[in-house]
Amino acid sequence: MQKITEKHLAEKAKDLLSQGKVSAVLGWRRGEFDYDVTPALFTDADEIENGLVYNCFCGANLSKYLVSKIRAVEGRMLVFLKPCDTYSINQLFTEHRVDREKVYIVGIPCNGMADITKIRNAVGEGITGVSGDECLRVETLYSDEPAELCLADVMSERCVNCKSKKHVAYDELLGDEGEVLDSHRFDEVERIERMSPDERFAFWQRELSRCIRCNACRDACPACTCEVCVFNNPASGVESKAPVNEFEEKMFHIIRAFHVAGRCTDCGECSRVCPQNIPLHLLNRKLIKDMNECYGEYQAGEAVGGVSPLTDYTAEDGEPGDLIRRRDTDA
Amino acid sequence: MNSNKLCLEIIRMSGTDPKKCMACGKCSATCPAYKEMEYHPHQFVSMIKNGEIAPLMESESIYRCLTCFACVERCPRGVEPAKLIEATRLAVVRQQGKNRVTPDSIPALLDEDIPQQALVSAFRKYTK
Amino acid sequence: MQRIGVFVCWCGSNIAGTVDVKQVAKALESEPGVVFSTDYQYMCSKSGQDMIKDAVRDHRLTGIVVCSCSPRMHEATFRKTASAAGLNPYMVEIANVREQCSWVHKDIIIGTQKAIILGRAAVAKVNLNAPLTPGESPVTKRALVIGGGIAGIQTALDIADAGFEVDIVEKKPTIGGKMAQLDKTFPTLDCAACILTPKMVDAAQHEKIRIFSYSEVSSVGGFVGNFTVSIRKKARYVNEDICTGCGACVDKCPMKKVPNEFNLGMDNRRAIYIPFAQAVPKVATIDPNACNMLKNGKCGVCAKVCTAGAIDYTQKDEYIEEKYGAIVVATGFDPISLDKFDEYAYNNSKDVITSLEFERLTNAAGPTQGKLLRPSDGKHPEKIVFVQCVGSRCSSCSEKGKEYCSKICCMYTAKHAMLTRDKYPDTEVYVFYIDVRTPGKSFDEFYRRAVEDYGVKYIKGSVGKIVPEGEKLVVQGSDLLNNRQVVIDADLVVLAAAIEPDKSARPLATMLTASMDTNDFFTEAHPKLRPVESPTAGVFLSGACQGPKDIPETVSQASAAAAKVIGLLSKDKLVGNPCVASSDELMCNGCSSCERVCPYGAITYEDKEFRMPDRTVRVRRVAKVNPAVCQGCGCCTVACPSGAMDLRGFKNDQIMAEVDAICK
Amino acid sequence: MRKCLYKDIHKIFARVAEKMPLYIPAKTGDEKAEYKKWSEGDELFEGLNTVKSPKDLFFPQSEDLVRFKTEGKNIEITDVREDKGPFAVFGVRACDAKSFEVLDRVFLTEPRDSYYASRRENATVVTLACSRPSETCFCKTFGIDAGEPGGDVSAWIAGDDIVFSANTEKGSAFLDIIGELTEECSCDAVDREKEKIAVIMERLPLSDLTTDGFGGGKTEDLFNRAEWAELSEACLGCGTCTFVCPTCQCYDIKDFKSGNGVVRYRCWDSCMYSEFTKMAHGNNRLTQKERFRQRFMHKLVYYPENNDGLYSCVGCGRCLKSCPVSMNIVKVMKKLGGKKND
Amino acid sequence: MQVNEYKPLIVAFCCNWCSYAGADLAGNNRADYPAEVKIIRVPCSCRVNPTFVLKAFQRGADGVIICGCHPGDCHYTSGNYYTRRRMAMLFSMLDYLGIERERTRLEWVSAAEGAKFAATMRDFVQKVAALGENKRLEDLRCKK
Repeated sequence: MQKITEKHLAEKAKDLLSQGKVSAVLGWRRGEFDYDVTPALFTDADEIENGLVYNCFCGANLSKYLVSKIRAVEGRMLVFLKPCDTYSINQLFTEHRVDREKVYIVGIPCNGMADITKIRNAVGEGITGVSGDECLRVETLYSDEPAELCLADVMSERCVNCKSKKHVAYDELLGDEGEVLDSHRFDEVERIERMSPDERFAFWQRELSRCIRCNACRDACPACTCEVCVFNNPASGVESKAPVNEFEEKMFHIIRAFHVAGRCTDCGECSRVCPQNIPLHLLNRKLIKDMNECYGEYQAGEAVGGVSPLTDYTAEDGEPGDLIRRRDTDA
Repeated sequence: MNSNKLCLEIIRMSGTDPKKCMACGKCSATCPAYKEMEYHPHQFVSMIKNGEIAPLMESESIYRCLTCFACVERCPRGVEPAKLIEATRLAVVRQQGKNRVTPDSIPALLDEDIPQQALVSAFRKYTK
Repeated sequence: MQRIGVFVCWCGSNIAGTVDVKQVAKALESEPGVVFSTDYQYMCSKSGQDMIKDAVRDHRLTGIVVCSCSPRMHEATFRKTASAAGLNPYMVEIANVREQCSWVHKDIIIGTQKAIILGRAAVAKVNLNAPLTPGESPVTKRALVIGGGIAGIQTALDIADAGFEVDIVEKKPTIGGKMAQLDKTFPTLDCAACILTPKMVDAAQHEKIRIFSYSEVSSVGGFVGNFTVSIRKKARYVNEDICTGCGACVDKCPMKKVPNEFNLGMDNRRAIYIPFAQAVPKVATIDPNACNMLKNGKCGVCAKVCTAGAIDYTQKDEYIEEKYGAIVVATGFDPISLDKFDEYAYNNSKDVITSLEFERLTNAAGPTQGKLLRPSDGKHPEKIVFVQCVGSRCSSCSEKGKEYCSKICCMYTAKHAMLTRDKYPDTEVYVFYIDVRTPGKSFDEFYRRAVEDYGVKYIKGSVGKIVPEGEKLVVQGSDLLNNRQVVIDADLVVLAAAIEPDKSARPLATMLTASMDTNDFFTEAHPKLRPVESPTAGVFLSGACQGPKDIPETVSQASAAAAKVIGLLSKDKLVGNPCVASSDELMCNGCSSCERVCPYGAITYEDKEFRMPDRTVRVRRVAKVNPAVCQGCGCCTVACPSGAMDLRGFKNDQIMAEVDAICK
Repeated sequence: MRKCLYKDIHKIFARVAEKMPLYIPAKTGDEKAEYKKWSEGDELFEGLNTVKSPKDLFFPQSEDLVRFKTEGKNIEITDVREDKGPFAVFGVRACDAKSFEVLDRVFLTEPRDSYYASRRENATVVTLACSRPSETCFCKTFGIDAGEPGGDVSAWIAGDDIVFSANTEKGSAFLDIIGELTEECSCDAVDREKEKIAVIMERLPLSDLTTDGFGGGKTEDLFNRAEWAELSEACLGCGTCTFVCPTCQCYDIKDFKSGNGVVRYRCWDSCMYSEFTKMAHGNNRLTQKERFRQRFMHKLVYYPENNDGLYSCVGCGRCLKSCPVSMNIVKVMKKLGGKKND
Repeated sequence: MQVNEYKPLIVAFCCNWCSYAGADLAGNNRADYPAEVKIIRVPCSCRVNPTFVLKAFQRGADGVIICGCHPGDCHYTSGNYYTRRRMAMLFSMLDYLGIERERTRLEWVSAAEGAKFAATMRDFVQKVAALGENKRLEDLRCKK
């Protein structure tokens, strides 16, 4: 298998730009440190040569940027998408938020993204350099010897349970196609389900009480592309800028989970960007798991078009009580 | 195990649902071993549905079924009678000392017309 | 800020018995927005209504709350009162303090408390009410009937008789549909042609009816009262207006070996043909796939022999755009394909036929002039086996059969069996059945006659396989009542194939945004109460396109659909329900969630230009609700993630204000 | 100066907590820390930065101001401020201590914010010098000495000891409280620690970052720079940077209809939000570029212009760690600093 | 009921065509049910946004019940099917967050089922009363 590095990405981008097939490239730009890469739009070859980066810190899902960035560009925009990002873009196509014709998708492989917080916890403060891919060499201010970390040990939570290495949308693929994985991604949800109601309540109370309502989860979420979010709209009745109390904390996250239900591709951006490390993806996954169990397997963004479980029904659907009761008997 | 419980177990093992049967009789209509069988495929379905398992288990019919699956293929309701018959046979074979074929009985069965493979598969199928 | 008047009704002692109405009126007086509050014995009486009118005038009320009986009882009454007083009728809200309060609670303190809370909720809602005006749309007083079988013909005749213009679109060269192919009809055994062809002629001659034969609907736009339909008239290469239907061209056409679809391919027709003698319109049609002239420009015989000069090889498909107020779907049914049922040997033997083929075989105008002869060798069959439920009630084989009961097979099989025995008493007739289903007037008696008077042998069981052996067909079946397997050497086997909706129904449903069930039958607006209407307003259902039906049922449904159409077309304007959904296009994402859940297809999308705050222009896809089509369920409002979609009369803020008031 | 064994720090906490509520940075989950009210068993988080800064203690994310209660058509107004009385906060870093000065200039100049003022007056701030700064630290850029953390009491961890030095009267009072748990000491150990810190500060990757090109009077140089477009292009418009920032002080006053009245409260707002300072005519900053620019212009130009050259960034590095797309003030300063628009 | 007994506050969303009519019929038949139940009329159960349910709890409701036409009987053909899916997901989510599952319910009540309406309400009030006050989804600002 050919190993795909940022060199390949840069070559591909410059190639397509020079051929005039695309007029801009959406990728990741090198930062101050090795780990602080930023999504960026490139329009010339030099910038790409110097700035474009692809490493295990390119977690940011670029698909959402297309909703706004694509308007600024004449012609097609090249976007580099990791397998899980391609699900998001498909969902955006389905919802007519991005015009397929204006996007040129280059699928790139992903071996899992690192979580800098986990690295920091492992090696301490003062990280001055991170290199390598499967095995990471971490240099710090306070140690002469670089620390060696296995990517698997410091992987983002969402990548630990990667659902798919397969690109579901692309115009071109760099590297080999992967497969949909049996991710065990619902294990954690099941663990919470098995708790007693009091334990569950305490668990979520503890997690959600840390919320500072910075809206990073919402603003990074590729399903949250509303023109006006209900939480910003005073007329909606739920508008609020602060997690004023426990109720507000829950309300925000329940409603957000609902608004993306059936549309959430489980890309995990919400949890990645949370400055408080709240496992927000466990709310979305719960809904995905429930919908899968009750209404048949459904993966949002697997294909363009079609109906999602909440915009569909059958006469034989179970009653709300059945679902909860069934879980009780299972437990 | 009482007969009702056994029936439920057989249904579970077969993975079928005899309640889906609409009594059209197509299984028996299509069965090539019909004349060899005391109980016919449709009777297996209706008797197991009704919890009457003992006569079926005692009957030679379970060994007369060719497992050709014609009834499974033809059944318009997806009841799959052959799977019920198979499950009944398994239930019998699983009982202590109910192996249909023993190594000792093989020589007597040897016959030029019988393919060896048939004996091997019969041995596999009819023993625990 | 509203100026709200509160009117608490005593309903005699019905309310006043367990609710302290004075206290309720007093308590509500201090609610925000309330400027006047009173009580009265009977608010719905004339003097009660006058009291409301006076208060509107004297206190310059902008909203009214009536604490009375259920809104299902008198909401309309008080809305009219408000209207008469110059208020918008939708500025009225009812607090149901009788059914929900005085009648169910015995304690006056509890009853009064609850009445106050219900009143408060109504006041909170009125504070947010806005005047609503129902949309009006004109009605094009013409109807389109899609499908020219007995269903379509009957519907068209009934509508036309009421004085409205009707167009029938039929995809075949003639109207008449399946019924035209039948021989006799159960349970009375009158000849199908004798009762159908007069109706076909009536339709053709009716001054209000136009028939577009050999035509198909190619697109549908608009909504109830205002549909725009494009009809594709396929080129038949014969000028319909000139052709006299004399048949000279047919006689002379050298292409003689074209399978005759009217006789299900059991005989041949020419490349230019008239489907059958009583065809309407009785004009010739050239089959472009068979005609040498059209295929390679060689022949031209028909043009030479046509004295009227009606042949036109250069004819092209023609598109006609018409406006209609109502559309009736009467696309009918077809027997399913039996290709996948290997066990019946349908593809292996000419003597295994479907029931519809049997109809043609016994029809005097059929390939054998009504003589029952085997298709393979033309011999008279002595043993005939009928097999019922072929592909019906088939839950495990959705790829080849249908899960539902086709409903008509039991009866026509009994008919076929009986007629065979009647005409050819020497014939042995067997019928394999699973159940004989004969609910219907004189139906069971009919079936019993087949058994008792005509000696048809009914065998409870199924056929497992049919194997052609020499001239015979070996039919192996089960006889469940006698617990035995039977083998019959038959000469002819007739399969009662399941019926399914016509293949053209699915694309048509998409055009009409009418919903279908999983079997592609059209869905009714309500299975019991609105069985001839589609959930899509202005689209009606006639005949077997809605589900398997026999002729009497089809005709009654056809007339019922006509009655609904007449009801619609007799209106000059459609006054909508103003409580409909509407989308705030500034907030709409255009994501299509609302469209997917709308049962009425009331939501469409358009690309709209928005001038952004930074003065750039952005084109965005936004939802549009057609108020004439929306029925106001509000499903879309919940599907909408951005909250752009709201329901007038039951707006989000109104409902939340009610919640607030109740929980206060 | 007074010292005690660092391992006995919990005794100090216990003693202080007897007198007044004490807030210390403590872990909230596996990975993150927050200022929280100390109770027995809570351990001091030794890392540097809590996710949110200690500004929460003076200027909480949301606080109720006043309550209106309607009864019929009457309105009753109640002041619902909570007066918590004296409290102490321990473990504040030099950068965060400096941030209080930034906030004070906003809230304590006329019109004085009485809610904030009361908390400031009641608080004793005990700071702690940084011996292991993070690679994201750049307080030196703003002239902050991590070795001289300030506040009412400065503290250093020097060898096995923790050393306290009072800077104010409140500080002295604090040292009195813990007096018997500590002993008098010289400043030698502290001086050695300060030297060590100074060496580390030089080694930090961002130690060469300067404020050249920023400060009061630079509006015209910077406002129309083309680079803003690129800098802001990845910004999601979330409020993470503002909410973790120790100096961001913008807030919104909102009314919450509770069903039986109205609670008027204020809560943090973020200039990154599209609804920020939205007025009847709409919004004056129309795109994310303008909102993004506002935040950094405010920190690096407008604020120093109005506050004697004091920058409203203290180099704590929180935004460097929290931004979902890793865009931050350092990148802005490196891109725009020292250059002129030409 | 005794005077001092804890009285929960119940918000009932009823669809106009079936359940609201069912409640009317309960009234017509003088079928007693607790006064703690307060009905809000909606055109169809599918009009009920999960937000309304949460809002009701915020405002102080102790239980929320949604009533609609029986599956297959929806006046709008399919509204209640969507309701069923939405509420199944909402209730499961609330349960997941450790909020008492007995506080929410979805019931199908036809226009003919006045007695069922009353019995359902009696049962629901009793179950919610047994749980006591809603503490896990309360907003203290909304308390009196």
